[in-house]
Amino acid sequence: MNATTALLRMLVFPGILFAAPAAWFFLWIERKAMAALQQRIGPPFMQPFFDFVKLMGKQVPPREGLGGFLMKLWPVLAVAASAGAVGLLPVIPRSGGFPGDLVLLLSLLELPSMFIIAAGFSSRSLWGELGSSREAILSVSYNVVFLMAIIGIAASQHTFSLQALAQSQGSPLRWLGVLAILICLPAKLHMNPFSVTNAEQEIYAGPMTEYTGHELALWELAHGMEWVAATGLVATLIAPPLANPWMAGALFVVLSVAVVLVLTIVAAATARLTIDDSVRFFWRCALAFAVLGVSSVLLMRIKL
Amino acid sequence: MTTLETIPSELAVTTSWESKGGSQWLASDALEVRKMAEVMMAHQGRLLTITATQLPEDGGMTLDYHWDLDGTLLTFAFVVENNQVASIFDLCEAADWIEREIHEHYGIEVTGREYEPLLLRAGDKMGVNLHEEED
Amino acid sequence: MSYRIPMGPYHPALEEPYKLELVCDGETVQDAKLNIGFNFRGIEQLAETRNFIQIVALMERVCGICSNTHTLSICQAVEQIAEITPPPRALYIRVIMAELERLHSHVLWAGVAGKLIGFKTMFMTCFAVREQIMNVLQTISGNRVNYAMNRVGGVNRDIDDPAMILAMIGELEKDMVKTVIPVFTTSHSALSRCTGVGVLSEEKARSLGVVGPTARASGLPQDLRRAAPYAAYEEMDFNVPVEHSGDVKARLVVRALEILESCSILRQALSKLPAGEIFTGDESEMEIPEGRGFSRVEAPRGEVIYSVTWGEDTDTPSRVHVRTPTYINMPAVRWMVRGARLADTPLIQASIDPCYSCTDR
Amino acid sequence: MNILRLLLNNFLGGSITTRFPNRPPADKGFRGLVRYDPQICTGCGVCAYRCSSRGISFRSSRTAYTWAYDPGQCTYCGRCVDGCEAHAITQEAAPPPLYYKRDELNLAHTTQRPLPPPKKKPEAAPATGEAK
Repeated sequence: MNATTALLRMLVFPGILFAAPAAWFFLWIERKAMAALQQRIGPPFMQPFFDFVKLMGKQVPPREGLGGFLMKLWPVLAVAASAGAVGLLPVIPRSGGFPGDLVLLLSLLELPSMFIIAAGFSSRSLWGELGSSREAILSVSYNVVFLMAIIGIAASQHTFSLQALAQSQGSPLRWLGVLAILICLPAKLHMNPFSVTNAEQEIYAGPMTEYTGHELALWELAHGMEWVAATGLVATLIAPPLANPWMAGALFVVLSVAVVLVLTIVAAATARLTIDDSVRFFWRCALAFAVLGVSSVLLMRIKL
Repeated sequence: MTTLETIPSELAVTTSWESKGGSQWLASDALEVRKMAEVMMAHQGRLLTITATQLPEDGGMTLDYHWDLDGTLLTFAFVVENNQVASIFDLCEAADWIEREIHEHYGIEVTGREYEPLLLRAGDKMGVNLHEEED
Repeated sequence: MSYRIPMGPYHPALEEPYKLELVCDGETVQDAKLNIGFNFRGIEQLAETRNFIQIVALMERVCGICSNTHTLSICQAVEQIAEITPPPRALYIRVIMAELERLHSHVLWAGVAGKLIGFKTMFMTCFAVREQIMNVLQTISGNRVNYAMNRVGGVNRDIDDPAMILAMIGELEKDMVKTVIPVFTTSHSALSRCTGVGVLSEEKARSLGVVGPTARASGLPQDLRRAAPYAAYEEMDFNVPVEHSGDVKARLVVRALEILESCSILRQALSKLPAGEIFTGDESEMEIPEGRGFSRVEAPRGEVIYSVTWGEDTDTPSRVHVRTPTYINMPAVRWMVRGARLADTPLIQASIDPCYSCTDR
Repeated sequence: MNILRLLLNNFLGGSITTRFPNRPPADKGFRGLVRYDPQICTGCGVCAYRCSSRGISFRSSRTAYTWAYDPGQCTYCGRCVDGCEAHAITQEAAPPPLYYKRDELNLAHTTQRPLPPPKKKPEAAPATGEAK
């Protein structure tokens, strides 16, 4: 992958130019599916885009000093990080990539939640602080499971390259890893039952409480791109390798949407857990997957 | 004798219950607020509310304590003297908000308890609901 | 870390303005302080300027959810003073309206509880179920919220079509038994938010004098419909559900069982509905004598008491005192939230089904 | 698994909400805007006496009376309709329309009192005549 193709991937496809509409599309799918499960009409197709435009046009109160600067900075960084994560996805086979891009994808996926924590604390709002501390506790817990799953998958295929992972065949350990990732995704995307960070009935919007206008619009966009990147990662891992690039691209989209629907059904079917129940759940999960993962790795070693 | 019939004698009152307007009434000069609360709490009565009424033509205030005893509505009628009345909050927790409201709406001093900062409204004007004297 | 967290007067979890000041240690609540009065409208004072026809419409505005309770209470209190007995059909219609109101209030509460634990699907389901009841109420009375059914001496409108209500009850019971109750009681995430949360012991409940479902969930079997029957409740056969654990789940269970009991009361009332007049007396010639009247009604949230004094030779009352259930239940929240998690406080304060427009009057 | 069945039923059942301008039809007994028929009105003023929210005002003199209605104050309780013995007041069976200007829907109607027929109240007739 040379500099030109890398730049094209970052900026055009599947980078920002593709990622922003995709983010809105995924947000719409989530909202519409949620509405369908609750006997509602749901928002029109363009609604997430309209929301974005409307927020962009709103006035932002002047914020002075370093705190104000940081509050402006975090959403921009969050958009950049999640757009980069989308750009790394191997949507079309043999489109490039480099060894170890899985590790970069993981860190880029992790960054938005770091920025959210930072944003909550720099907003100096009580609700922001509470939300940020919740997000911090939660991300520590689910990331154990998340990283264990990714490392397990990568170790089972002996590669840290997304391209290679997309091309290789599935294995039991890989399916186990995908399951673990799916369990972590609601927490990563602030969905029920782990929507403790932005639990509006308890702490308003949590870290986002003080945000408005274009800054909030950027947060929304970053959130949508996180959707694209996270579901895209799952789609990459479960998609069977296909030679035809069009077929592969279509399959990628279909699988991503399917993941969104699964997450929406889970969110519609559950109430919000409290933060301590969520943490307890993830540590139990971590234990279970650790036992399963280690034993299956051992089994494979014995077989080999 | 039922509990209802023994209550007047326990309160050392010679008058007996009078049935009026859907309630049993007990009014006597010998009635004491705190004694009433003790007896009613001992019989597992439930304090419903206290009705403060401002009598016309500067006739002062009356306080009616309404209790529930197994579905019977009991009313003890008092005339407020010196604009103050003894608190029953320490005997009956249910009186907390009711006494505070009466203090704030009608300016009656409820003695023997501490007030938390105003329950119902900001400002320090007491007796906001008293009728203004018309000239 | 010790926080002082203001919850309200504007907060997404509270439908009405009031302020709960929480002293928190991390995510654990140490103590709470309550401030009310943001909604004060001076209805008790305003009532002193209204005649016996107008006061019914005024008192209806004390509360949006249990508006029928307040008109029923004021009418009963005035009937006490004027010594009027409404005809039997009117008493039955009052029971039917009161129970329909209890149904819609309890279903609404279940929806709000669902929303507060982040269970939006439950919220939507409950409100969809409630819509059936609202439609029936609208068909009977001409309005969804303020029914204007009661008048001194009877009711304003007749029930022409009991079959429609019976059909709705059947649907509602099916929805409750097959959908709402099983989902609430089998959903692991919902149960984990309700069980053992916001406990109010029987002893504390007795000393605080709490009323309604809050008291019944703490093991106090008090229900005015049973203890001091009004309207036609004496002729109804029903159970008073009582739970003993005193937590949010108990309050949920009590309300769920009450919904089913209300359905049964409605069936009885509709099948026994006597024929005849729906009101007595001609309002244009009615005069209210001097006197004092009380009325107690078991509202969906608990006991409402009205104390009405009518002056001599006047067409307006000289004093109307209203004590609403939330007024006596709300101080209990302070004891419920102590030691609870911050995330549970919205649910705990909602578990008594608070109504601040009633409380502030 | 009850919840999944509920979700499936919801999904298959379709939506029960409607988009904004659509409204569910009102029942025929719905209590909407108050309508007034001056032809039937006898000018007794009971409606104003019964109105709790002071939405109806009634001013009367010897020669004319004015009935005025302010929907902004009306609570649609229907007490005026119940009390009108001549049935001059009715209620529309539809929710009130949206309006954007204050007092846009206000109504006021002044009726000249008819000269009383001389045979019924002979002593009142000269009085009215003098006023004119």
